[in-house]
Amino acid sequence: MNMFRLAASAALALAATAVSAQQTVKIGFITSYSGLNGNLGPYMERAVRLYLKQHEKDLGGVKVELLTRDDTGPNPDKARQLAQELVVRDKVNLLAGVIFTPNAMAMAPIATEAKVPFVIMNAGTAVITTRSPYMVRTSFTLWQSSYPLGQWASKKYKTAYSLVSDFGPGHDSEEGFSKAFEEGGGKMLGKVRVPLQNPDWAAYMQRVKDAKPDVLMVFIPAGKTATAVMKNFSDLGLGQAGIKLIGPGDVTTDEELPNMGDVALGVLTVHHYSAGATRPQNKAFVAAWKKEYGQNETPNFVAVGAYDGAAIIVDAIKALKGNMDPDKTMEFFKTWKNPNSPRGPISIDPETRDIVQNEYLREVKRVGGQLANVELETVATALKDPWKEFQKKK
Amino acid sequence: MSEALQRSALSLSNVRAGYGETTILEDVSFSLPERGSLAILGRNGVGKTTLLATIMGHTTFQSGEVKFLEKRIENQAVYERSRAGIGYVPQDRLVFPSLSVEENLTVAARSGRWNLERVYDLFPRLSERKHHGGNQISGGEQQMLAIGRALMGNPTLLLMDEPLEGLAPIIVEMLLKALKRLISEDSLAVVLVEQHAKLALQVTRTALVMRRGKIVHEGASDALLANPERLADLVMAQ
Amino acid sequence: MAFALQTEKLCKSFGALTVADHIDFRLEPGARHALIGPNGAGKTTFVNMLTGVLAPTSGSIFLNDQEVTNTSQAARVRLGLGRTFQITTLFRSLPVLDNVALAVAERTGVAKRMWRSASSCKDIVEESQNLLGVLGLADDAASAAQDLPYGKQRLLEIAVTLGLKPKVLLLDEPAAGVPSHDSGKVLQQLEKLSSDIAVLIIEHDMDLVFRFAQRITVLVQGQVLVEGTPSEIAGDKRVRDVYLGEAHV
Amino acid sequence: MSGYSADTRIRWTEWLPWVAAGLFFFLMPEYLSLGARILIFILFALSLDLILGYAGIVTLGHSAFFGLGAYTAGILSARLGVNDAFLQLAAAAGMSALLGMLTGAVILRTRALTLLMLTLAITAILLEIANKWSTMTGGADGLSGVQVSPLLGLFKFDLFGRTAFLYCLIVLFAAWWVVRRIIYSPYGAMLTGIRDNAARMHAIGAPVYWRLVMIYTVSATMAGVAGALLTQVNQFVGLNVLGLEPSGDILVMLILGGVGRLYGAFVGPVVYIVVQDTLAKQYPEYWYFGIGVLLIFVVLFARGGILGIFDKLRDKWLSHSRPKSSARASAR
Amino acid sequence: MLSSVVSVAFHGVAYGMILYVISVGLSVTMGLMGFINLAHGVFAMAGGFVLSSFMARFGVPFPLAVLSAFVLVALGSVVLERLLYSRLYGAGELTQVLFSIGLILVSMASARLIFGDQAARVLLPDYLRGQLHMMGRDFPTYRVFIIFFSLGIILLLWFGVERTRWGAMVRAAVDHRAMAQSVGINTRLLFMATFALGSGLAGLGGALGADILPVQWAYPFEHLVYFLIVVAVGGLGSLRGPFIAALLIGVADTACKYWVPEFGAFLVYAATIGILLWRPMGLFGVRA
Repeated sequence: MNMFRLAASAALALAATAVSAQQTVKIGFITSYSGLNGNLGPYMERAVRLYLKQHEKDLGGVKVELLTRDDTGPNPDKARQLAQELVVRDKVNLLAGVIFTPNAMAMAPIATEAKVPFVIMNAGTAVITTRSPYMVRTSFTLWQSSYPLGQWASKKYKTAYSLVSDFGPGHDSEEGFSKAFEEGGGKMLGKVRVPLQNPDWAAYMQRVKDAKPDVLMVFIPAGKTATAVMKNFSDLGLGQAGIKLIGPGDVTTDEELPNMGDVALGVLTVHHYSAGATRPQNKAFVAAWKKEYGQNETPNFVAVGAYDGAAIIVDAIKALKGNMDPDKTMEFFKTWKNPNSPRGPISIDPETRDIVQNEYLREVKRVGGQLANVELETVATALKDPWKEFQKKK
Repeated sequence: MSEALQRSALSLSNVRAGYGETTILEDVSFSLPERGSLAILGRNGVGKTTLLATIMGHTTFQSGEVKFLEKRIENQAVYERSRAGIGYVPQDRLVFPSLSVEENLTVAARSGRWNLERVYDLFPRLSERKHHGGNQISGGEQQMLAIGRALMGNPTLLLMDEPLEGLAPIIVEMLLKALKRLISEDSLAVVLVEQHAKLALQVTRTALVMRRGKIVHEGASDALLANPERLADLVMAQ
Repeated sequence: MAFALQTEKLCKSFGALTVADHIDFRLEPGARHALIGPNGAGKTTFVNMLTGVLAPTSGSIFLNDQEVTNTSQAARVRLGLGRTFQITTLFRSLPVLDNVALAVAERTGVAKRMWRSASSCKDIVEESQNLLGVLGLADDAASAAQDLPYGKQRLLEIAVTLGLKPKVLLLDEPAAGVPSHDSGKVLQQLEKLSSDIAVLIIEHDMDLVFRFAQRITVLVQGQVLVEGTPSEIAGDKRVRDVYLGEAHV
Repeated sequence: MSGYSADTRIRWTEWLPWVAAGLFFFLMPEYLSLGARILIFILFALSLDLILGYAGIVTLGHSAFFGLGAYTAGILSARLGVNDAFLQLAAAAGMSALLGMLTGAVILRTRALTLLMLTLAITAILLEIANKWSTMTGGADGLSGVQVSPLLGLFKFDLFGRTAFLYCLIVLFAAWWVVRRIIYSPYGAMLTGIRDNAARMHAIGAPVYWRLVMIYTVSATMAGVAGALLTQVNQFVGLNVLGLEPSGDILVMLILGGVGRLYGAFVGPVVYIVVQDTLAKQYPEYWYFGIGVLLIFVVLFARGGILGIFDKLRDKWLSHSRPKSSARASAR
Repeated sequence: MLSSVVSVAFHGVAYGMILYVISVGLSVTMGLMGFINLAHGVFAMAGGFVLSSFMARFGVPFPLAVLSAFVLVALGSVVLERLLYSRLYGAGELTQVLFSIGLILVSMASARLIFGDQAARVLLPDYLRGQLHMMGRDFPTYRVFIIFFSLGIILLLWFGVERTRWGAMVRAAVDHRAMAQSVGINTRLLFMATFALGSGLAGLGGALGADILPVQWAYPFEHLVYFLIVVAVGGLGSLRGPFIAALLIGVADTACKYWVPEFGAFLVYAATIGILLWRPMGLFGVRA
């Protein structure tokens, strides 16, 4: 084995000197490993590494170097400084990553000024991609999931209440949902915005319960808060009171489901990705993930955003043969399509550089003894970010 | 005489002590036999309180030797000295205000001849006040409580720092009687620091006079009591 | 009849406990006056009322004929009342010179200046050095106060207060805790104090009191027992009794 | 050492930070944005040292002023279109000074835990306001769209951070000069007096409380300027400039360097940020473990911080080379 | 309206109880030992993790797991007290603040390394789930349990402190430490035991409250401000003060969220400032 490796690398080295100087594409990868939701960073990095490992051989000898940096949570000035360093000092060809909206916003001017293409792999506030022509997003927008959610809900329910975290994505979700819900003839009984760091949910849940809506739409950033919300929803007996819990997929993220226990059963969400989806591309993705990181590990929507982010980058490298001229790269990005993403067919909207994807209605069910988001129907196909569409009309 | 053959309850030799780097006691040596009683006299600020605090372990010990029942104790913790049998009645009484009178007594209790009943017998006033808070009683009662508290630990040596200070004459009379009873009836060694020299000399067997951290006189109490001029010279000034 | 310091019927009680009971006290300009009394006589309370740390229950205090009963501590200092502390209260980590200079600067109003360097305030530094010289501390100017031997710390305590150029100086046990061989030095320095200053000394060391004071007031249980010259006091039987513990007034 | 005994001439060692900054500018041009960040935190730490190190006020809420300065500059540009760097700085300084004076006047009458909690609650309230008043502040998404016109109409804030670095360096130098003057002034000496023994300060007639309010205001002003610099350099303000975390961070930085010694505020942020930067690259999920250990180590074994360690080493070396003086010291 | 008042009061009290059980130890640490221990939340976090890992990995039943949280955290705290805290008794507040921040950082990183990123998973036994119906309203069973159980613990604690000799010793040591030693109390040992008890209670509170305040590695920092408010507003060295303060905060926080959610935590902080300016030593404080 060792002998083989040695021989292989020697051959590679020979080949490199023989053909031309081996090319390296450097990616400045900024995500959150510490601080609030520091658990999401590792999902992002693992997904990118997994994709790169799977497609190393397709790169035609171009090396990809991932320079990982921790922005320590919603910490925009830190993110900006890291981006600047990556661009100036490490001379990266691309920037990528970013969990949090403010961090992405703070990095936008750097991407513009330095002309470095910037692949956003998570941050989901609609407005982000308008901040720099060098941004492309492979994740989602909250409007994409919340708007169809509202449309769907307005057909089944009459009254609704919304409960969202008080920051950009939360506001997007609230607006997207209520716009669609009201357009469809439903009535919003109330909207409440909750601080990001919030200890006890009981008061809000009680408030909702006393308002007696048909349905409660919840958006909170993925993670432990989602679990707390579920628990309180159940503890206060909102379900028994006839209130249905729905939301964009962040309420029932795949990695938190085991923590939630049975309270999550029956929760309906609209999202672009479920680890439990049965499409073959997804099964292969989940299997590869488990093989790489352990049987108890499950990818989530952050992982798939990053996985497709890695895909767009690898495809660009292949297309440009490692010669990453920023404008050419962006041109390539704008027309990129992938019919075989784990989440189904996706593409980039050339006008907005934002992701175009399907949205699925899912329900939490027990599958093989474990809770999973089971896709029920496709509520929107090849959906562009609705917010940007509405902005255009204005 | 026979006292010389007796075991000493307390003996200090060449003790230097103070607070931090400040030295207050310089070269203090004396010895007190078991069941003896000693008055320490001197004006304010000569180191009497520091001397008691040093025996109890509250000061910075700099050099010398402190023996209690022939065992060296200068390196022992305060609570160990207390448990070994030294009782302490501090100058400002330091009754525990958030404890009731009875709790003040029981918190310090160790088994022996002294118990609640005997302390209440010695100070009936405390028995009447047993459910009062430590800060809800008069100065005289606090003093009784401080003494009672020390007795509850069943000490072999009792250190008392100005127990008669600032009390009404009638209380002083009462306490003096109690002190006499303690010294004569019980097999207890007592060190009494007192500004009221004559009162102190009346109840003790031997006396020390201190000045500026040093012992300037050591002798029998009654001799000093009988010679007021000498006493005045020693205690006041010259 | 301007008295440097005067109290009229000064009373202080804590609840039922009276610690100052109609004290009438007068300090002549330039006087060398001592206040003595057994522990618990109320000396500290009296001093605290004079300096403004405690408010009296009733009665009044005058400083150079000006009523100061309700003026703040700082204002009394500006009116010329300086005090030293029984327990050494120095700026322990600062140089000896600075201990004095802080007081001098405060008196002259320099202390609130932010924009010039302290060590270039020649007048402040010089005055401070002179004061240190007067008290025999000139050689120690650069040491930290906490590194001085205790006797010298007591002198520094006085020097700091002298930096305020007080007209009335309250010395609260200036020799407390000073080893015996050093207490003479403290007295020597006290004797050199300018005669413009009225000095009230609260002291237990009778050596010191009798050698220094021209008048002595004896305080017992919050009341003035007797006032007189040292020889009068030394011969007074009541004083003797108080100190030896027979009399309970 | 400050005060009347001090030699106030600038020693050659005091030029070292500036020489180092100059060398840094020319030798490590790719690190300038990190450099600017460090300079800003040095300024912030310096402002904290003024009240913590020189006046002895322990606070968990110094970020209130830093954050207010940052938001003032940001709002001025992004909402009101005022893009002049110096106007932004001046406005930030003014707002922070005002807040410093008002809150100082209220809280400086208290001590210990109460003071600690009041400072903490004040910055928490500002954080709530910044979070909720999103039309002005951008809320949790942060305030983007901040612009700074080229300095003096000539120097644009460039991608490499050259202008930013030099600009921060000049502001820091000015602040250093001001702080240095203050601590060597009678006022500074008076502050060390308060820290050392407030009771005695009262007894020599100093209006201690007002003096503290005054220095608290000065310190708040400087912290506000530091916050404004951060906004200008980043062209962005986020909620992370307010609350307990930045207050704790700056406290930790200052302590690492050494409190009450002026240059501790220079050493601490450099070490903290470099350690954080390095550890975070190696162990992005666990870097604060290292910071925590460092902190505990400093608290247990090196109370004077890093500069304190240097002092001790120097003293040791001096006492070895001059055995006589140490003999005299121990004889006393 | 009336019924919503009942609900708000109920949830507020449940939240307040958890806050109190966690914070009372901090009040004791600061009041008795004069140690400003910002790292107190570490013990609560540890309690939550003990509960969840004992239940999830070893199948320990809920009551036993809660007990283990108390015992293990108490024992663990003794080690910390001996190794680290005891070296800093009597050090300045700044030193203690920094030390405890350091401890928070170290324990957060360690917790993350050991337990990962997810919140501690607590699966309540069936008998504690569901609703109780009273007075025409629903009350979550678990919160009812929390209120009564905490109340039991609190009464036990108060009884211990007010009525036992151990309690008298603790109060004596708080009043006059040196004098307490002079009557033979080994204050060092007493402090250690009391510290362990306080930490154990925090562990217990963290475990019980894990369902309400999710326990995750960032826990000690996230909730620190609330613990501190409880203690500062309640007053150091008092048992009742923090109890009142915790209930006040619990109810006020819940009421604000219910009626004026747009204010967020603003009112709680403003009230804290108001109370501390009105009574700098806290509502029932015996020392500043």
